[in-house]
Formats: sequence, C-alpha cells, structure tokens
Amino acid sequence: MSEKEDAVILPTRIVLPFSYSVGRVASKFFIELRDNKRIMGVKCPKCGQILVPPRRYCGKCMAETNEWVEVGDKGTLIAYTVTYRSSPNLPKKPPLAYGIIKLDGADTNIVHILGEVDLDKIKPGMRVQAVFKDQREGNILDIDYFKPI
Amino acid sequence: MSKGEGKEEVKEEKDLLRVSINMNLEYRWSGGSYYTKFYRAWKEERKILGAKCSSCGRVYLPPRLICGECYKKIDGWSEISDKGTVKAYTVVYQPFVDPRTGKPRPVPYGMALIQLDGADTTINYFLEENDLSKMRIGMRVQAVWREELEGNITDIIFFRTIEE
Amino acid sequence: MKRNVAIIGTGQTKHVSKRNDANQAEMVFEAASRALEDAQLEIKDIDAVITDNMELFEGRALPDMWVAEGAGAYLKHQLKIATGGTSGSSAAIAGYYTTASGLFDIVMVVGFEKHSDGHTFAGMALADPFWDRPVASAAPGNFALSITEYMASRGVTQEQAAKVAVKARKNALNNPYAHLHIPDLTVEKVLNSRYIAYPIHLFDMCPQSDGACAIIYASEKKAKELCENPAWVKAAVTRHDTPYLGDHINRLATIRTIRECCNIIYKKLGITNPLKQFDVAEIYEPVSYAEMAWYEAMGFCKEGEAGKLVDEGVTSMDGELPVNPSGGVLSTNPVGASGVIRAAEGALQIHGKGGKRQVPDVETVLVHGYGVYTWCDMMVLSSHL
Amino acid sequence: MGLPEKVGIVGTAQSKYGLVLNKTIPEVAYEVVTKVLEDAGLNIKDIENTVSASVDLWDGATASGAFLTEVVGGVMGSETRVADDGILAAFHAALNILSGDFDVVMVVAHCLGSRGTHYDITNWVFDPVYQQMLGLDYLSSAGLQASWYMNKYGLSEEHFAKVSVKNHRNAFNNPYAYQPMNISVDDVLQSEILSYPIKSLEAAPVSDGACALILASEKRAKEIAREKGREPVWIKGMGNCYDSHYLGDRDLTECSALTIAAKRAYELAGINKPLKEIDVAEISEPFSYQELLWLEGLDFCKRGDAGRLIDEGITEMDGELPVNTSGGMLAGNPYIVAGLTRLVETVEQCWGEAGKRQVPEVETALAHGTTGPCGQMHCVVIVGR
Repeated sequence: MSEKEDAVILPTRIVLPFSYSVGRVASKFFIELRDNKRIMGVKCPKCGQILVPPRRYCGKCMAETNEWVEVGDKGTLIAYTVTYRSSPNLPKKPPLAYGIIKLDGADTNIVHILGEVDLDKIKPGMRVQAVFKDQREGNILDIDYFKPI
Repeated sequence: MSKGEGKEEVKEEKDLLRVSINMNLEYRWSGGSYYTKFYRAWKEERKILGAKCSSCGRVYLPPRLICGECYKKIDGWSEISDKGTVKAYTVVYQPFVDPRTGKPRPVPYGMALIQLDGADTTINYFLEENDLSKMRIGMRVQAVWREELEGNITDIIFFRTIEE
Repeated sequence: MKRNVAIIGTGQTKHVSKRNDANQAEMVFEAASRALEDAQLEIKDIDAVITDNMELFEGRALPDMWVAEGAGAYLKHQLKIATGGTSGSSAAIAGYYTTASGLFDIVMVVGFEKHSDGHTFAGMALADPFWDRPVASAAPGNFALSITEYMASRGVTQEQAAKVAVKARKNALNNPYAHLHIPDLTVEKVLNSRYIAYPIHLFDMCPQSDGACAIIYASEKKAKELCENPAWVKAAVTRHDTPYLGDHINRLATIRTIRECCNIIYKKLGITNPLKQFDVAEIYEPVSYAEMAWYEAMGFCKEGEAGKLVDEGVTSMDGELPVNPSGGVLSTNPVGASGVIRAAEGALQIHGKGGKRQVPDVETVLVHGYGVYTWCDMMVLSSHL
Repeated sequence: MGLPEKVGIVGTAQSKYGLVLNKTIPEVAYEVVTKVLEDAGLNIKDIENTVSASVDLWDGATASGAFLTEVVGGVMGSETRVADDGILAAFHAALNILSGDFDVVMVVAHCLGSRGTHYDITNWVFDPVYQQMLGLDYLSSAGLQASWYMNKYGLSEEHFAKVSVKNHRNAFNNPYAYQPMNISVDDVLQSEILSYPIKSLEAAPVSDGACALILASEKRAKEIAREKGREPVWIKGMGNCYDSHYLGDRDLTECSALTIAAKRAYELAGINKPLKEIDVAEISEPFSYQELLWLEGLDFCKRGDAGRLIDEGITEMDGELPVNTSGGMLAGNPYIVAGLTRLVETVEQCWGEAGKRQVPEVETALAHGTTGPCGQMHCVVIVGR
C-alpha cells in the first residue's frame, strides 16, 4: 500500500479471462470471413433490412432473421475518427482510425478499423474495401481493416 | 454452485465459435479514514483495532463508517486480540479462479468464522488446519503473521489451533 | 393511489450449463419472445422493460446496452437492476412498481445470466479488497461456514439436507426448462457425492446455469382484457442487511431479512398460518440446508423444526405446501434470472400453466429472492384481485 | 397530461467533485446522504426506500451496491439499486412513489472515476461479438459520432470548442464544480487531440463524487417542504429511451432515443415549445459536441441548427435558454452521477437556491442524462414549481 492524501491506497487488479459464445448467427458470419473471406448479412423478414454484421434478430422489429445474403467487401465511408489514446484494449497501436462503413448491398453500417490510409486524407464518402488477415481465427478482427480504393 | 453437472448442454460443435477477451483492469482503492487508521495501527503497532459504536457498543471487524443497527457514525476504537474462537468452519474443495491473479486458488483449504476476543463480529479467514476431523466449533485459534507486515489483511497467513 | 397489477405472461429458456449456440443477448431474446407468445402480445404492446444480471460474472459493464433490443427495449424505457443475488427478484419487484406507477400499462422484466462465458466464483470473490477479497470463497465457502453453525445450533442432519436436494431434483423432472434432470437421484447418492466444501456435497448445491427468464406485468384493465387467470401482486417487500459475512453470529439460522419481510407481508395480508394459507412457495435456495433455514424464517414451522418438516414431506409436491415445484434454484441457477424465475414459476401456477408441475387449485403463492445475507425480496401473488 | 399523481422533490445534495483519494465509497456517499437529509429536514427513519445508482465495473467490485447499505439506512430497510446513471434511479424512485407503496424515497448515485481506468472500462460496455474486440470505447465512438455530425451539418470544431469555453466558464459560479477554467476557443482547439475531432478540453475529466435527492408523494412533499419554508419542486414530465446498441445500426447524428425520451417528457409536462417554455436546461455532455447534438434531440432547435444556438449566445447564462449553468460534465462530474447532478441542479434552480449560477425566475427546467456508447440511453426529466 502507498500513502496519498493521508490515506492508505491499495492497488488491485481484476484479472479474468472471458470466453464469450457468439451465437449461431455470428458463428456463421465469422466462419464465412475465416474460410471464404466473404461478408454475409441477414434479411429481417419484417422490415426487409439487410443487417451487416448479421444478427439473430432484428433489434428494431424483434423478429428472428433467417435469410442469408452475401454483401460486397467494398463500401462507402460514412464517418471516421482517429484515436490517439493508447490502451491495452486497442488491437493496433495508436493513432488508430475507425470508420463507419456502408457496405454495398447492406442496409446497416459496419464499424471497423481503417488502414493503409493517410490519416490526414480520410474523407467521408470515400470508397473502401475490406482487407483480410492472413491468419484468420474466426472473429471480427479477421477483417484486418478497410482500405481506401 | 457446481460447473459442468448439466446433462443437456448444447454439444460443442465446430461451427459454434467463442471469442476470448481478457480483462486486466487496475483499481486503486482508498482506505479512507477508518481503513487507514486500522491498517496503520496494524502495521506500525501490530494492533488489531475494532470500530466501536458508541451508541450500541458493538465492536466491528472490519472497521466501517456507519453502525447499521443504530445509523450512527462510528468514531470509537477498541483493541482486539489476534486470538479467537471458531464459530463455524469448513474445508473448501471446490477450485476456482482468484480474480486478483486470474489463476486457480489451490484447494483444499480450511476456513473458519472466527470471533476474535474483543469483537462482536466474526472474521472469515484461512485455517492452518485442513483436516476436518481436527476442527470443531469452539476451538481456539491464533493468527500467524508474516514477518514483515505490509499493512494488508494478507499479513495474516492463517489462524493456527492453540491449546489454552 | 394503489393500482392493481398482475403477471400475465412468462417465458424462459431451457436452462443448461453451457449454451454454445447462443450469446447473452440471444438468450434474452428467446426468453422475451416466449413471454410475448405466452401473453399473446407483440413487441409493440410492451411499454417498458426492466433487465437484470450479475455484471462481473460475465465481465460486462452496463450489459443493458447490449441486450436492450433482445429484451424488446428498442426505443423504450428500460433500466437495469443490480442487487447481488436478489437482482432477479428486485427486477421483478421493480417491474411491479413500474406498472403500478400508472405511467406504463405493460412492462416486461428479463433476467439473464450466462455463467459459461465467465468465472462465477471469481466474480463472487470480488468483495472488499481491504478485507475479504483475498479469502472470499464464493457461495460454497460462505454457505459451508454458515451451515456448520446452523447444524450445530439446530441439529439438522446431512440426511435431511439430502432429502431437500432430492425433492428439488424430483420436482425438476416435471419442469422442461429446469437445468438439472437427474431421474435417479437418491439421498444416498447425495451423501456419497464429493464435498465441494464441508458439509456441502456436490448435489446439495445449485448448478451454474446459462439461462434467461421473462415475465410480463399488466395494469388491472389490461390484465383483465388479456389474461384469463392473472397473477395479482398482493405484496412486495425488500429488506437488506449488513454487508460482511461475519457481521452476525449464526446468520443462517437467525436470518433477519426473511423474518422481517414475512412480518410485514403476513400482517398486511392477514396470514397467520403460512403453511395452510399459501398453496405454493417458490423460494430461493442455492443450497439444500438454506431451504430448511428459510422454512423456519418464513414461519412454515417452529424454530428448529425444519428437519422434521422435511422428514414428513410437508413441502413435497403432494404435501401441504409444495415448495419449489419448479425444482428451485437447486435445479436451475442462472443467477440474474433466478429471482425472475421464482416470480415466473409462481405466476405460472396461478395461470394454470404448470403442466406436469402444476399444483391443483393454486390461489396464493409466496415468492422469495435471496442474495448472500445482505439481500432479501418477497412477493405474494394471488388469483384473486 | 401530467404524471398520474404529483411527485415532489424535497431535498438535494451533491459532492464537491474532483479527485477524492482519501475517502472510501461509503464516505463519499455518506457525505451527500447527510446533506440531503439535512436539506429536506428529514431523519433517516423518514426514508422508506432508497434507490442507489452505481455500476460494478466502475466500483471494481461485485454487487458493489452493498457498500451503501449501511450508509443509506438500508440495514433492515428497503433499498434497491439501478446499475446505470443516477437520473434513471430518480426516474425509478418516482415510479416507486407513484406505485403508492412509498411516500418518501431517497436517491443516491456515486462513482469514483479515479479509482479505475476511465475509458478502458467503457470498452466493456460494447458487445463482445462485434464491437469490443475492435477496442472501441466511449471516447473513440464519440469521435465517430462527432465527425459524422460535423460533416452532415457543416458544423465546425469551433462550434464544439465554444461549448467547452462556456461550460468551463460557467463552472466558476458553481462551488461544486471540479474544473472551472477561463479558456479561449483557441485554447480548446490547441489542446491535445484524443480522438478526432475531440480534444482533451472537450472531454469530461475523470472525477469522483456523489449526488443525492429525496422524492415524496404530493401530501408528504408539501408537509416536508413547508417545514423548510419552501415549496416542493414537482416532476412535470419524464421520459427514458434506449437506442440500438450496434453503432452501425444507428444514424449517430439523429439521436432518435433522445427525441423520443424528450417527446414523452414534454407530453407529460404539456410543453409544446421547449425553447420558450423551459427556463434552464442541464444537459449531460461527456463530450462538448454532445451538448449541441442533444439540444437538437431535445427539440430546442432544428436538426443541424445547434451551432447557431452557441454562436448567438442563446445557451449562455444570459441567453434565452441557459444550458449547463453548473459547468456541466465538462467541468467535472463522474459518469453514473452526472445525470442525477443535472437533475439536482435544475431543482436548485427552481428553488432559487443556485447561488451565483442562479437564472432569474425559473419556473420550468429540464435535466438530461445519458449512458452507453454515443448516447444509447437518454433520460429527460422536466421539473417545475
């Protein structure tokens, strides 16, 4: 314990490994990314929206989705940020650019990392394409980033 | 609660994926007025101080701000012995992950609720003993301390059975 | 103004030890969808949602964010309740207040837990780091300590505890949603199972389950329109106690929160003989011994006579007061859902939808939630307005 | 129109916010509990129920609400906990009173932001399936929202910086504020960039503190307030709403959840022209741009027009609608507490007890709280005399 402002201070850590089941729908999505480098969405039977990434249910309609649709690996950048704060949570070293991307054929946007890009030249409206990792493990980071095209 | 006793879990399928995310978050806890006084006396004077409610006279371990029975701010202190009486005991066999390290805590170990002489509450702590046949309610125990005190509850290694 | 409120629908997942096929939000979606189906409602009919779970069991912060849409809370009022082990029962009570406020007509409560994603005992051990975090031994350790005290003061035996364990698992066989289905469990098998912490045998303890449970409340007008046999809330009371395990001597035997909740409820509803006046009780018994201690605290028997009650089968399915026809927490424990399950199973008995676990002619049900020694919630449901 | 019955606010209290390294959670909370009881002229025995607000992962302990039980008189008392912003706890407390089960309910929110690692904790709010592994947190997600908002409506970084200048300046009038500052737009623009376009002077600083208030039924509120020689402040309307969780599902420039929460609150309060009818607003702005975006969601101006409000000084102390006269979150209120602080500030404005930050003749005031990534949850409470 150290002393600060006239009080003992006890540093502690919470160290726990978690393992989350992603569910049947996200599993299929990740397997398509991992094995076939394909980006899949699902269609809501009620509102007809194509949800990418796919969800078991449409959050707006609370309807179970069942129809799979392949969408493009290219899309349009809607919004971006460049984050400078370092954190153990970041998958890559900062500065790290994130983008909200509307993939061709999808009705929702996908959030992901932007790469191979001059940080000063990111512009909403620019076209981007998914770049896949060489070693893919079946999670959202199998898409390494989206690069401008 | 016991893990893995269910009969009807959904079987592991290779097309059902999981993602692993490790939590490793740091916190700095302040001892405030009462833990600061308590652990200073503990470390510097090798004393265990109970927090004494001036209204009902209860002596609390751990020390705390408010006596919940009286809704009075506690401002008295009362010295407590490192010897006490076992009010309840067990041996824990079930392994589990210690959230301070992310690693399993070794089992089995003996534990007891010990009423230290001078306290109205009990402290739950490790016993040196982990043989059930040698444990009983009412047995006397004494804290075994680390040589160098850090000013932390883990300065007590465990409680050892004593004959009086 | 007092407004009458009833539970009109319930839904739960099949509780298991590991749902590899669904994530937390999807389990919430399943339970919520089944409750809607049971009440014959659509999501647009729901005005507000209450959710609850134990955040650090799965390492989440504000998990209500992720599960909101699965719980049907998109563009709706939602909040998450968190009162330790009673989170589920507190959420159930919060749902009652939300409906009784007159501001919302139909309110859904969803409790969930996915123990297999995380480390439950580690989560439980995240207590005060200045005091008991280094020694915290989670539910088995905590209970074991109190039980040795309880056994010594009350003379209950391991055999009697085993009988409680067997009763729960026998009842669970009638409940298709229960986690543990152990058809051949006997007192002997319980006593021969390994100790997880003396004197608790493996089969004396609840499982860790992946599961979710939802209930739907409605205002008086809506309940009468929508439900044939609404389960009316007659009372809801919460009492909490001091936070540290060692704060009171012999806590299991003398538990004051349950006694105080019962004092208040029994006085309010004119209950003098709970064993006769309740038709079913759904109580929160994470360990077999606790069920006996609760009997005493709830006034089902005189102090110290719980063992006798068990020996005589008074609380079995065919006894005077069936306790936990669902199989209870001993058979199913997704912690955040468990309190909601108690209310759901209680309501189910009044709805007459208990299937093989239905007790005949249920009019009044006692529902109870418990968390360590700090938290207690109780509700009474009735078929009469 | 209006709540089903009147609910009054009869006491308020807040901490001096800042880095409080020499106190425990119970000590920080007890300070505001003592103050709020004194402010209302009540004794702890008068409190029939407490709704606390805190979140386990910010406290760094499981079921951390237990740290408050003794402090709020919860030992053998009634108590519950909302794991979200304190304004939701106040919302729930109002429902408690409307249910008719309680006449006097206390609300206490606490968060010691400096104990943990601020933004790293917020990464655990994001779903583990699609968002958490990307490393998103409240800061980077806010960057996405801010840049989208700028780009869509042609707002500039100067607009956002002006909010920070105003709020830090207002904080000089607030004895509870953590970081009053005399800074220029240039100072803000030159400050360290955290996540484009958000700079360090545009993000709420890490801080510690607690906040409390006491609500009462109409009859009790009048009695309690009379003793103190003042009128209760009444809750005129309230609305709370959740949006989609996945950032890609939302148009982050629309804040539809806020629009709906505000609409519900305005309908109950009978407000048609918010800008005219509301005298002062306290809006939770963890980031400067959010004050502008939320002003639009609250219907104080057309979409994309909030830049004009700050340019024309409409939201300054002497403007048509003073916003965050307290200095807001930018001047330093911890997460979880911030929304309740906004409500407490508006109540003090209605009483005319806001000291140097008092806006003349406040009849109706608006308080807003938000949690979740990019404002997934919004809660709006309208209070008035």
